[in-house]
Amino acid sequence: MSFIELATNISVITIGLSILIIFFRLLVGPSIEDRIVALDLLSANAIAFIAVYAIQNKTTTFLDVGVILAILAFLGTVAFAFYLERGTRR
Amino acid sequence: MLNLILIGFAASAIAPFIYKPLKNYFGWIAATFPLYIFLSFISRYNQIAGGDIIRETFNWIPSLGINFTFLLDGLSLTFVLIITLIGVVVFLYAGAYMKDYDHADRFFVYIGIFMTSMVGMVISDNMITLFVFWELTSITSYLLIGFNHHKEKSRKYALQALLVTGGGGLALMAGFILLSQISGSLEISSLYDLNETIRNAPTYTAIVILVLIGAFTKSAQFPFQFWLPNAMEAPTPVSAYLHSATMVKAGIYLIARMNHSLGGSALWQDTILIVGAITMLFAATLSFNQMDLKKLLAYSTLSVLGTLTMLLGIGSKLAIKAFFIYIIAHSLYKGTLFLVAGILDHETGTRDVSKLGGLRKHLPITTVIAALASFSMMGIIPLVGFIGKETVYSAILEVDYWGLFLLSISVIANALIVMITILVGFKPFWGKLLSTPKAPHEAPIKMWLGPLALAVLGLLMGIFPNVFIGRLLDQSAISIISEKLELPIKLWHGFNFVLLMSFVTLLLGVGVYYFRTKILHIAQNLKIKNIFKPSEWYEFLLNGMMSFAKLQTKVLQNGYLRNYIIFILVTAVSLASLALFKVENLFRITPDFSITFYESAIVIIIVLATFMVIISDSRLKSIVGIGVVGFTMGIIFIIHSAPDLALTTFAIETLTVILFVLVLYKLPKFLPFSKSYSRLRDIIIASSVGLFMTLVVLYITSIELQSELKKFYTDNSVPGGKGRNVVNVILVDFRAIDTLGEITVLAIAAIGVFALLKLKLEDRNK
Amino acid sequence: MTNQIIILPIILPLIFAVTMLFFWKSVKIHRYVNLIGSTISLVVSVIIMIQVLSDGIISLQVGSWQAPFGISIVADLLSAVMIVITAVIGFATALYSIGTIDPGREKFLYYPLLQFLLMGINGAFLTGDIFNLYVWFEVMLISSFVLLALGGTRGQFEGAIKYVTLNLLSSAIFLAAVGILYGIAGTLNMADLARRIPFIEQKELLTAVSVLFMIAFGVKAAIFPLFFWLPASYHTPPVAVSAIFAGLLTKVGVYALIRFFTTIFVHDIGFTHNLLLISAALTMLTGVLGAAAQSDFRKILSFHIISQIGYMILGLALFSPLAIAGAIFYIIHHIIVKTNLFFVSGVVDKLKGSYDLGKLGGVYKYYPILGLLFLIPALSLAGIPPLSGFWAKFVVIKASLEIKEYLIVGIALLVGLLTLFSMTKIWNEVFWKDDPKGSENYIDESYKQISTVKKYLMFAPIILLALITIVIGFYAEPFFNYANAAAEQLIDSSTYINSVLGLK
Amino acid sequence: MSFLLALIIGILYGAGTYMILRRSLVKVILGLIFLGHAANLLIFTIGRLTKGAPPFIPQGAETLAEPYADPLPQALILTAIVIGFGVQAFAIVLFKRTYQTVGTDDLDKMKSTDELK
Amino acid sequence: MFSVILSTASRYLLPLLLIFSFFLLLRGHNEPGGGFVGGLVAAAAYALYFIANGVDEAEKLLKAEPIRLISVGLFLAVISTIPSILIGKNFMTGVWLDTNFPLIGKIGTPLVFDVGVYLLVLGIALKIIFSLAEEDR
Amino acid sequence: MNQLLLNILLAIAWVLLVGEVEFETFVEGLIVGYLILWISRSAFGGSKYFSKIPVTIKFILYFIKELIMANLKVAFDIITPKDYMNPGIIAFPLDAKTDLEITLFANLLTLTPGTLSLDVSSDKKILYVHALYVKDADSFRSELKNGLEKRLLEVLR
Amino acid sequence: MTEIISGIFLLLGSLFILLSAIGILKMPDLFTRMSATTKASTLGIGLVLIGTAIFWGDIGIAARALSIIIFLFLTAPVAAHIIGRAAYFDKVPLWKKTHIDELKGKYDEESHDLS
Ligand code: NA
Ligand code: NA
Repeated sequence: MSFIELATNISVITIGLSILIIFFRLLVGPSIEDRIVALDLLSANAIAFIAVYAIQNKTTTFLDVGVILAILAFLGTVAFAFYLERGTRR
Repeated sequence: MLNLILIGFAASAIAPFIYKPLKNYFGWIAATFPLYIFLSFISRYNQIAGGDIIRETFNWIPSLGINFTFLLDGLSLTFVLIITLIGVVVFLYAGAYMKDYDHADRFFVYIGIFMTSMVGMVISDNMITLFVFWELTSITSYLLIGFNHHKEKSRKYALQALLVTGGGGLALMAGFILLSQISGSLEISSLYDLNETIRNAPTYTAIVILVLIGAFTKSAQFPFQFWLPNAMEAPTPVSAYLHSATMVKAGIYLIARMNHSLGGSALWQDTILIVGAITMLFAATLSFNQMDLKKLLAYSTLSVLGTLTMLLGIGSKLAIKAFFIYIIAHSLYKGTLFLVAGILDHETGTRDVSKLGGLRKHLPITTVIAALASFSMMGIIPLVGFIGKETVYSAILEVDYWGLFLLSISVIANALIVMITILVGFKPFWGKLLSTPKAPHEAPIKMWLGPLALAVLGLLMGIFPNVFIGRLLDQSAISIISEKLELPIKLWHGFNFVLLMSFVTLLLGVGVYYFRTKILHIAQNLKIKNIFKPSEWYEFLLNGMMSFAKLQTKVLQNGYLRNYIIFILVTAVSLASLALFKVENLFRITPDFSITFYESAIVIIIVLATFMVIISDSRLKSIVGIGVVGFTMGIIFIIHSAPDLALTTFAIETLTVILFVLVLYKLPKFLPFSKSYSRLRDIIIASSVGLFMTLVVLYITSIELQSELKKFYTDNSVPGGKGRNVVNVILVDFRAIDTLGEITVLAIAAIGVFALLKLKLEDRNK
Repeated sequence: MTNQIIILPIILPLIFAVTMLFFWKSVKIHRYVNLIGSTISLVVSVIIMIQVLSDGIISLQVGSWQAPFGISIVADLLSAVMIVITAVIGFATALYSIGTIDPGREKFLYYPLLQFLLMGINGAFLTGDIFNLYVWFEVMLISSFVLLALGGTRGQFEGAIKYVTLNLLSSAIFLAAVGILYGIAGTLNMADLARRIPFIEQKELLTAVSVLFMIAFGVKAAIFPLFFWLPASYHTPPVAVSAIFAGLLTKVGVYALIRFFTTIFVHDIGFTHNLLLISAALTMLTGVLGAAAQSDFRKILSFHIISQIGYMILGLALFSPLAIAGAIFYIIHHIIVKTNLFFVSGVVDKLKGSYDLGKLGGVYKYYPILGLLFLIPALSLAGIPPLSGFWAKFVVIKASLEIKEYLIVGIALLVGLLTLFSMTKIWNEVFWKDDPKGSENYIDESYKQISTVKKYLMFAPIILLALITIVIGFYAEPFFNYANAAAEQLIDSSTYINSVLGLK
Repeated sequence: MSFLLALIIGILYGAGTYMILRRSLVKVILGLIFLGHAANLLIFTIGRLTKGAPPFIPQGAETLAEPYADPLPQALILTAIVIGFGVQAFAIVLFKRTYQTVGTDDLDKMKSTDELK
Repeated sequence: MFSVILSTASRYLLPLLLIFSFFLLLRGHNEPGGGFVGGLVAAAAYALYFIANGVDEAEKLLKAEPIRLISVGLFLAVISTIPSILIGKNFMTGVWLDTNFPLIGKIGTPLVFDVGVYLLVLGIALKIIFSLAEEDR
Repeated sequence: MNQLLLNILLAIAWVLLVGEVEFETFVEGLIVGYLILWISRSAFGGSKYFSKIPVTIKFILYFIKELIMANLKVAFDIITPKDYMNPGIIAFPLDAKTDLEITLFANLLTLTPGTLSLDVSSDKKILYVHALYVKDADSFRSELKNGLEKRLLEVLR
Repeated sequence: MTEIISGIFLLLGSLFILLSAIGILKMPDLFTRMSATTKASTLGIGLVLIGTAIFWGDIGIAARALSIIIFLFLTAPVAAHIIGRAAYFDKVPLWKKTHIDELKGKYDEESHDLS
């Protein structure tokens, strides 16, 4: 196993672990904002996962998905915030 | 003959256009139409009486063996002549009678179509064509019974008649189809030599029952007789024409017509005989406490129809002879008396016998007509009714074993008919003058001319029976029992037992008339209740059907969406499992259990997120959860080499979130709606759905996929599709039309959202 | 290149719809485009039918990708007649809509939606690819969703909720079934499937997936016990919409059932077609009893759709050439008649302001022509000869008797009688009974406001469809021959397979 | 991973089924979304899985060598996803308008069109 | 919801996202992307702008009525099918120009079709979002 | 001027995205960029745009340094069990005037670990900042004023 | 050589990612979580992407990686800002040790105007 293989394997596990931890935060909240932040972070981490996975599988086509994911995660978060603010306005 | 039928329908259709301007002469004009048909047919009288059979065929639906095959033999000619002759009288009469009715033009349309259909039916040789006309008579009868449709009773009884005869019609159709399967043809004439084969066919019993149900319902035989008295809601010309002279005889005609091919078995003969006899007696007794002119006549008609059926059941030569004479005689006098009842109703404003009396001075012609017809009906020499009754008695006497018994009930029934005759034909005219709602006045000529002609004809036929009936009799009999009668008709048979019986009948009838209130009283004291009330069975069936229908609909169509869903899912899963679990090695599939760390992470996330959505008490939490599920799906797609799918999934998920966000804050909080029982039920259903799908996936993925498509797409993507993204080439080239449909869906959805949000109409049905 | 024409019934409605969208603010243009478009579609469909009659099955490989790799569009006799009938109904509805649809709905793209609906329906009838069929089903469904909810009254919404949810459920089942079938057979082309299935070993799996298709199409066709969405919703939208739904939508489900269970899934008739038979019986019964229990004009008609579907399924289930011919004949007849009955109900509603039998009455007295126009389709539906419905029923019953399914004959006959009962119930209450409002000739305000031209447009399609009913009834031979030929094509799928796959 | 995916498919179908059987409209929508996911994943899995070899032909090449993922299920799912989205979007708005009109999202209070009079 | 920060960010993100959406559209035939995703990203750009600046601003920015985009999109999709018929090929057969273009590769009717998809998707996403947003105004 | 610059930038972005450094690609990018600018022209007021490139680069370097330092600081706090945090929400009076200035400042502030720009007052004069390590509000304010804000405004003005 | 540099970046990046994940688990309230961890994550992802770009050594890939990084750096703070602001409106509780709150009472409940 070359260094890069080792590095990617470790990275995948580390990122996977992080994702699980963040997901735990998403599950427990407590506030809805916590969950949204967690969701945002999840998608950001997914980008990292995709990048490493692309190296592991020697294909580059996945990276574009990362760009989109970044854009959309942001939009999603904004939308949630938009919702939350409207909900609090009287 | 097809021309005549077509002319008949066409003539009926123009009635509304010419009725108004010609209202005052309409009876005369209308009468020319049956007269024309009558003349057309009577011109063939000699030919038919000479033994010819006229056959005409016009293709209709040859591939189904359905054609307009018309066959004119003695039997059908007899019926055609009765139908059209009485038609002339009734049409003329109706011209005057219906004058004060609204929309009398519609009346003539119906009755015109009716008459044409009736003619068509009796001359049809093709069973389906016959059935077509048969049903047309039912429908026109419905429209005519309900002619006074502002009255609830009219509507109700019209429907009753239609349902009973229509239901019988359906049975008849099934019988016909079964019958045609034996001969391979729908032509009745093709069955003539097959009597033996038919009787030995396994479907014979079914055919007999089905055909007889058709006949019995139409001819109001027990236990279907109840619709006929109720049909008296119709205007009187209808009662006279349809419900005494013609339509109700269609069933009798059918039995006679099919006797040739279906008859000869005990099943056929006995059924007809017994049902006929029961109807004869039962109907007559039902007349006992009636005071309505038309009801009285209706019961007597029923009794006669029973007698006619019984005669066919006896099936001897003499019986057939009696059948013919009686059917003609009855058509003449009963038609007449109905029309007389109509005159009384029309001129005095009541049909209640107890309110009528002493009208002879005011209605002298009617009195004469009534007397003539009544004598015939009572069987008094020298009217045709006398010959009829004599022959009937003689035919009954011939029956083995229980001839005497049949004769005695026949005498009782006829005595009751005598009583009815006195009530209808004499009581209103003789004795003390009773006051009536309208000042009595003789009817106009259009109303009495026809009845008078019929009454006189009854007299002439009695005196010269052979001139009018005799010649056709033999030919008609051939059609029924395939042999000639060779029995001459005579008015006078000498003093014999039968004459004695006629006399007894008359005496008994008069006696019953005088003591009828007392008899009724005794009967009531004895608590003799009529236990046979088929009309109640009808009500029971109808109400039962309605209650069941309501119950069923309330249970099934109960308004709960989830119940509908459960129906669908449970059906799907149970039936599909039924098929799937036949697989022997289904549970021996060994899936690939190798799992990497991130794969297990994915499973954990997607499963927990799913449960988060399910158990969540807040909408937003659910949305977050479903977002996680969606994003995880995207990751699964990436891992398994589907970047385009992942892109799309992410995009769609985000858009869905935006949508929810825009929509949701107006929606209420989740409420804990469901009970734990229903939750348990839903969990069971949900688990079975999930389990089924899992099994299917496991099973299929354990099989190798044989597909040529995968290779074709990658091979042709660059040279043919000019693209390296095979998925995209599939979308915009190989399967571009899918995408065209897909974007159409999107466009429609957008229009829908737009319209839903912007268009807010007032709710009219609030 | 003449086979290119068979794409037109799909593309033309799209072109018309797009044209209307370009002028999306002008209702007038919509009306004209819709009317002219429907006429063109009608002509094109008839040409296609004539061509199919003379040349046999026509197939078109879209994008020149040979089958089974691309998508095949196929017109056999069954498809051809279905698109012709669709065009007829489209044309009739075009006229009727101008007469009856309120300006609010017209403004919100009612006519483009109508064309989209027709596009989806024609696509479903013409495609030779199961996934493409899914796509057309969805086009049809979403158009129907919008048309159903367009206007936004409470009843519409409540109906639409059920309609939408249950139809989406069935779509999900359909989609899963398509996926599973691809996973087993490795192809999506119907002809290719028909060719491959006999050689597939996993017969049980095929049967299971065929059941899923049966359920998915069964929901669309509204058979027992999957029909609940129909009575919950069909009486809620404007009547022109009800009418086109009633005529066409369920028939797409029936069409799909016929297509799949004659061409593709005939490997286990003992199981699949018996299921269909049981369902047919229960569909007929529950439908007709449902109708008997109702007292709303359109609800009665809605339930009768179900019971009549039972007859069509019966024809399919019996799986003899005559029975399938009967089913096809039944479809043709029923589409015309049921659409027309809804049209009539709409006129009555405009006239008297209600669909409630209790509130209606007195129509026949003053509008005998309307009465006649009701009676023709109503009696036809009830199977009164010699109207079209009689032959339909006759053939199906004849087929059942030939196969000795006596119980089902009994049920079919009983249902026929109860249908007659329902139709006369409407007749009694709406036409014969006096108007309970008491006034001699009560006419709803809204009717008085309708211009004469619109009234003509309202009646024209009713008369047209009534005439067709009569023609089919009195001149049944060519229709029946056609149905027979179509049934033969279905039973012997080899011509279909060869034509689509370009085999010898 | 097809075993795990089979499991996930089952769970998604189960969840979807359970949710569409709820009384609240919003939950029904969520159920429909689940069913959509489930169906897509089903087609995906049944079309057989391939890791790390997307169906993209390298620049300059004419075709691909095995193993690579079957592009057809992907294309089908793409179409299905998009269609599903269109329909869902409409359904969501429909449900919202229904809530506004009827005044509740309790399905048990939406039975009027089925009621027998 | 007004926030200077979001509003300013959205102004600068808009062109970035739009260019990315074009990129996805044109390149989709060879790499991940395509009309559908491209259209959605474009819609995302406008959606972001709408959330940050309100629906009126967003509609002003778009200039075209979304329904117009939908009809043009559908129109392009339909138009792309015509050349095949004109040159006597089967319906929807791809017709290509011979020259190669950077990024896009060959230009042909499938590309026109994809552009139609792009516009349509953009149109429908915006129609839905704007309709909902206007509802609440 | 700004428009042209932006257009060129977009063209460069295009070339980068395409990954083919060729003249045609650049021209393509210019056309696409022009289209986009035209489409989104009303999004821009009259603000200046990237004029001081060297200062900018210097600033970027400074910021990356800050970013890494702050990250390490927070990371340390996370992995050690003891909390050193002293959080508070501070009102920070802005010198930044234009929307762009305010936005950039607020965002860069957020990017530096330990601080989070919560909101800008409606009159755009005060930025409210949540910070992890605030001993006292005034020293926090002046540190920020002389650090990030000053350097940023140097770049922007 | 590039593989080793790339590997180091990957490991470093994933380490930051893990740290931020632990942070989000450990931090006491929403604001501290956001303030501390979002950027750690951003930095970590940035490092991973740089590693990726180095690994492929392709300008197209590098451009893509760079665009993700730029985009993340542009959007992450904006996202944090609007979530933080929404959370404040939503009365998400501050950690008990938060000793200064100069925002308190500055919002208009009706219009969300901030003075
Ligand atoms: Na077959
Ligand atoms: Na694509």
